[in-house]
Amino acid sequence: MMFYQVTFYVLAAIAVVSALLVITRRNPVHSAIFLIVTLLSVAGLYLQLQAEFLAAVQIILYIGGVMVLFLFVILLVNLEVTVRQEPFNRMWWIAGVAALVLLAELAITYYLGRQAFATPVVSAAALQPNTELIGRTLYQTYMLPFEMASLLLLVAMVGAVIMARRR
Amino acid sequence: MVPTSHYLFLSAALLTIGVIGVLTRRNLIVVLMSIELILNAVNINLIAFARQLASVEGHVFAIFVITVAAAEAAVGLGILIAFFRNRETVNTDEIDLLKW
Amino acid sequence: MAELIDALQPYLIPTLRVVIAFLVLSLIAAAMIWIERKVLAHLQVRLGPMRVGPHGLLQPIADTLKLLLKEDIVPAEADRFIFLYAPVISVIAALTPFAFIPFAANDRAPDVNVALLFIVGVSSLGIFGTILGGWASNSHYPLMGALRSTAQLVSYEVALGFALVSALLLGGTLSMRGIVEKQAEFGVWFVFLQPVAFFILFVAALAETNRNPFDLPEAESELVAGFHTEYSGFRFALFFMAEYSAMVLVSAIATTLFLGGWLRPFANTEVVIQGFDVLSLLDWMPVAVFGVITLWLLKEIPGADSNTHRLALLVFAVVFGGVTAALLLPGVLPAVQGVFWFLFKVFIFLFCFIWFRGTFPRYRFDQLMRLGWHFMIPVAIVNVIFCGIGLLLWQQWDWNLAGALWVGNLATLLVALLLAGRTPAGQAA
Amino acid sequence: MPQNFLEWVWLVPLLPLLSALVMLLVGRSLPRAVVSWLCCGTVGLSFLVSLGIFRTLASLPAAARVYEKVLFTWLPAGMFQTAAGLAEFRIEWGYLVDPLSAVMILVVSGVGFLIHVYSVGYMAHEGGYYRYFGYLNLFMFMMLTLVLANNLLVMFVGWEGVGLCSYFLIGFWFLKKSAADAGKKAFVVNRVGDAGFLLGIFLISTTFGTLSFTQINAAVAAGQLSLGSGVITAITLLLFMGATGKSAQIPLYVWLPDAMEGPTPVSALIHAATMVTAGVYMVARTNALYQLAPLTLEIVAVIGALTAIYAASMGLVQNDIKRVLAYSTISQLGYMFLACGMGAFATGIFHLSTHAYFKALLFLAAGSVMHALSNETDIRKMGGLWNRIPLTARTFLIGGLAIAGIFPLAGFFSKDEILWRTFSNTDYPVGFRQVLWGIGLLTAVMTAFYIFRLVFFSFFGQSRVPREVEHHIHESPPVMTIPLVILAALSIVGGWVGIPAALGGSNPFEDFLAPVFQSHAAAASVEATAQGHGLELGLMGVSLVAAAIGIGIAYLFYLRQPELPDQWAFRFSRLYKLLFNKYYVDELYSAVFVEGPLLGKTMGNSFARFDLKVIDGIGVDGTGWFTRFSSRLSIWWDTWIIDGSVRALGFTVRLLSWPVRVIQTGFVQAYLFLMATGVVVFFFYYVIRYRDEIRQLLQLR
Repeated sequence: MMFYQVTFYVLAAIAVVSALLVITRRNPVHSAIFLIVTLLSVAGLYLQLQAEFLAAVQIILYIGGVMVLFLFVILLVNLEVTVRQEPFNRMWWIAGVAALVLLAELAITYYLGRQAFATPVVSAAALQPNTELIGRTLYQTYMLPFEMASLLLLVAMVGAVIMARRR
Repeated sequence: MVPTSHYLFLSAALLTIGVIGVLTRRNLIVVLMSIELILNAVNINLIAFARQLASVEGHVFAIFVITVAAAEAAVGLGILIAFFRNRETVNTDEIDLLKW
Repeated sequence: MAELIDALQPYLIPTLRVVIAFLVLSLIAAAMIWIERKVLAHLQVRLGPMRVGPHGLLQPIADTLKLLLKEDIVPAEADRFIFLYAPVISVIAALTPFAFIPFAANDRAPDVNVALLFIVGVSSLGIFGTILGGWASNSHYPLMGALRSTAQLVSYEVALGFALVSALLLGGTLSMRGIVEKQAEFGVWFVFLQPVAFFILFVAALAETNRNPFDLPEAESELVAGFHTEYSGFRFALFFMAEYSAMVLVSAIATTLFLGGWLRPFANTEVVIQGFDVLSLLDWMPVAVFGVITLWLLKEIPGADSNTHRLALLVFAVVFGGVTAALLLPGVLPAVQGVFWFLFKVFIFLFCFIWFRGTFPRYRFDQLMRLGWHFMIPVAIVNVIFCGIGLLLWQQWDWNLAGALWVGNLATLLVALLLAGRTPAGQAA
Repeated sequence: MPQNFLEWVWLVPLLPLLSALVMLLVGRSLPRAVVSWLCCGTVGLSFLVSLGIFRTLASLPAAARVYEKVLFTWLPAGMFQTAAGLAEFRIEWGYLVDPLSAVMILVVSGVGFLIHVYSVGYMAHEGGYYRYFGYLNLFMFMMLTLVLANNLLVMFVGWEGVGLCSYFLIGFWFLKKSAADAGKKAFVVNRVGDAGFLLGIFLISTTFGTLSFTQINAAVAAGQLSLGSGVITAITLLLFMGATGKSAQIPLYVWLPDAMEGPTPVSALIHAATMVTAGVYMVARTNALYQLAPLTLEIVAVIGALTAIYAASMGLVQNDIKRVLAYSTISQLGYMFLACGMGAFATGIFHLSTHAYFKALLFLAAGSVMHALSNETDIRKMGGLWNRIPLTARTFLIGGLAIAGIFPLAGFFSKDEILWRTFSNTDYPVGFRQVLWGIGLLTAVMTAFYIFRLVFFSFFGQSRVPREVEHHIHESPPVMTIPLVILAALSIVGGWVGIPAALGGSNPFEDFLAPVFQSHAAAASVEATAQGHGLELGLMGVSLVAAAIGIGIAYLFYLRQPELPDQWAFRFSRLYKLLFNKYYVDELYSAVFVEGPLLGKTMGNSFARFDLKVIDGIGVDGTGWFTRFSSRLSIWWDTWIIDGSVRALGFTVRLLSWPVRVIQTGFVQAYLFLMATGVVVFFFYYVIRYRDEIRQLLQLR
């Protein structure tokens, strides 16, 4: 099982590091690439957590869809100036401090509950067959939210089209 | 097996990074990307707990989150393009009309 | 150490397969270049490459050498890192999926239960190679090409996805193996139950692989060579290979989903004449194919131009003859049946790709987009709906499956015709 | 089957909702006749149902007059921390029928129905007919929900809903900029109050662990909170803040006059009869809490009295008929709050209902006048209409008499009840209540004055109608006049349900409401018997005289010697201007809250303008007053007191607007940062404060 942990820590490290790169690169294209790396390693974590379906969705939707959209827009809004400009705004340090405090607080909470969040005793097959289970839950228990989500997507699409349309 | 708490720490880290990005970056596109980071942090939590509780509902909610993320990205980028067309910039600190 | 091996076990096979796929596909790509040029030439009543080797048989080798030996230029203003690694992304995205495609019943491909999703997802990552390569070149034509191909790929991925969905509905699973077995169980390939979906899949595949009539991203007449204008030498070769691997990949997917994967035609029907199943003769198809090729090579030897050509022909003949002989060894034939049929179908697909390229004129970009959004996607959606209805009728009110689905298909066609009548894109289609 | 009607209570709000949905979905394609019949029909039906409910309720014994129907569980949100330990937070969508809500639904649906019918005639020639009726019915639904709600959150839904509908309807002619702006203004100003209301709700839920009225009352009855404790004061003050917003009290009244941009029936229904009274209703509904907070009651009383006289004084000089009515509405609402502040909630509700009748009547009649004069609202362009549009004129006169409080019309009983309660309320020190009573009386004079100013101006004297309008003056169609007549009848007899004991009546109205307002109703009646009827009768006489004086002045000014008003306006031009420009409060607000966030330059300008006007205004008018006695004194007064005070005012305003200005950078990430900081702080607080609970909670897994 040694190997399992190693994979986790490697993936986690990749995720965090490239996330940091996302918010520090000046060039949005580089940020996008590192974001893709993060998303990929997160997808790997999903695989580890027996969520194949989610991993696939992550790859198709997030990376194959959303990120392409991002890159596309970056190319459309091709701004050389941003590369030369100061990437952070005036209040970066205070905001950073606040965020770090938030991190500390989360850490404290998790530390308090570390026994509760210990290794689960669940059998590995509990979430299998993954796709079928998700399908049933989605279409039976969560029918209404599912429909609402589709409606939301529709609205978002129309809205995006309307706003981005050249007038 | 890796204890759930480690996943939680990871997602906390990603969340914080995302928050910092949202709060501090000037480039609107990067801000949107940071939001995606935040949402991913949430998803990691959901999935990790789904494993711990052996319930697939976490996955379902993660799917919803991804849906929302997609919608958010679409609308956000739409606004961004519309804005860029008017102002020739995507810097957050040049977008200050809220003042009125 | 042993446990490390155990842990790595599930990762080893895919990695191995990817490596093999890389080798095989680089061969196929090379061969494809030759075949494409020859076929196109004959479609246009030309001879095509004749100089290098008999009938230009050695052309691929020459091309490959040339590409590998060429200088690998990086434009001065380019974003170096991305420029260098964009082609790699494309290749990886195009090759990885082969790890999950079962080529035969006796092929031990990892049977992931979301295999299809993975294949589609990973192959869709190829876009990044294109778009990043185009952007990193920091030059106008590549940028335009990248934007175009991104738009195109994103648009047609939707139609592709929906076409796949109807096959999934029939197969009732996401595992490639499972889908093929389902077709074996039904005793009919899905192409005969879902012709419309198959058609959509095929067109979308053309668009996904930037082939004619959708090859706008590299439309020579408009933007020099699209996103890989600035590329040369080895990296250009990588892009090239990625493109052909992508073609092979979509062909493989289509074969698996609609043409019954490794199944022999008429796998479970018999035409018995005097106690002998005529159709079982099809099992001898591999021998026939390779034998014919060998004979043709031998026939060419006398009329060859020079001794080197004769030598080359002889070598090829020996190779193919050897293969034929090997097939005749006991036990080999049944073993390779699946792989043979699979590749056979794939090659038919590839031939169709080339054929289209030789036949159709290129779309204008806006026509392309309108076709995608106003025609393909609606039709695909409608088709999925009708397919679902058909399955419902089959399961709930046990209609005849084929009948129900065919009614659905006809309805879809009706919708398609209405759309075609309404939008100019339809006429273009 | 007496219970039956109570079973049907859910129909009351549902019917209008149905027709609203029909209108807003497919209304565009329906013919006008269908629209009118459908919309009026549903409202009429729900009126009938509420009538049945009322009768059923009345037939029950006084103790049993509470019926709560829970339709479904709306928000089952699980456990949460309250002051009383862990409690389960679940909101049920239910309707509570008791005397109070019964009376309210009767008034709302009744007046609403009449106004619907009237609208059929009034809006006949307008575009967006279906839209208008759709909004109107939606409003009815929301209002009835508000009134029938069995807990504060459902009430809040209705509360916001009516606000939304009023926004729609004020801006009904959204192509007219002033209308659209007025709608926005109403919306924004109401947000301020609603924020308070919402905070109050939060505080209640964390204090009592429930939002249901019955449970809250039970908790109060169980003595969970001590009299005048800080929490209860805070809660009631916050709730009252909401009330000031919705019911247009100082300082949040500014939106109501502008709201007159909407169609007149809307002004009648929403901005006179029903919605604006929601605040009063809410205070009455939560009276159990208010009775525990004497401080708040005192504030309510003072605000009410001040609003009453303040708005009335502004009404004195306006020339727009609808605006005058709007200010009069505000001041009447002030009366109601005065009553509530006196703990005489029943009296407040009584005045609410009578006011609903005669103010709706006045508005509709005014609308009819406008209808006759092709939408002329300036009274200076009217006059001599007494015989041209007889029915409208007479009904308007009746309304005027009623609001002026002439015996035996509706207004008389309710208003005098309020004044008497104020005068003789023993909870307050002697000087205080007499002052409030004086203010009320002065207001009564003003009321009589401005309402009859309207009457004389528009119906008597020689006609000042422009030629082109002159020739097609016409009485409105019966579909409009019939509701007028009915409302006129109601404003005559409406008060007779509350004839006080002093006049030999037995005030059945308040007895009916008594169970809702336990303690104070009892106390009040005790007082009544204690002090005997002499005082009450005397007060009645006084206020009758007051009304007569008001009418007399109006008569003198506008019929006998029409030149007088102009002379006075000239002599006290500063005062006149001050009143006419509504004390420049709009300018002040815009200076502080709208332009305040801008940079110092505009600040400086706005304050310069403000100072200039008001210093001159009050200052010079001060001189005007004091030259009577001594110019030197007046100079001293002017320079030191007036200017000083105004400068102080301006300074404080600038001071107050400073934090607003600093925070409003308009820079998105700054706002986000504030949000994040909030999260951090609260999270920190909870992690520290509840670490043990968290531990336990997490161990449960």
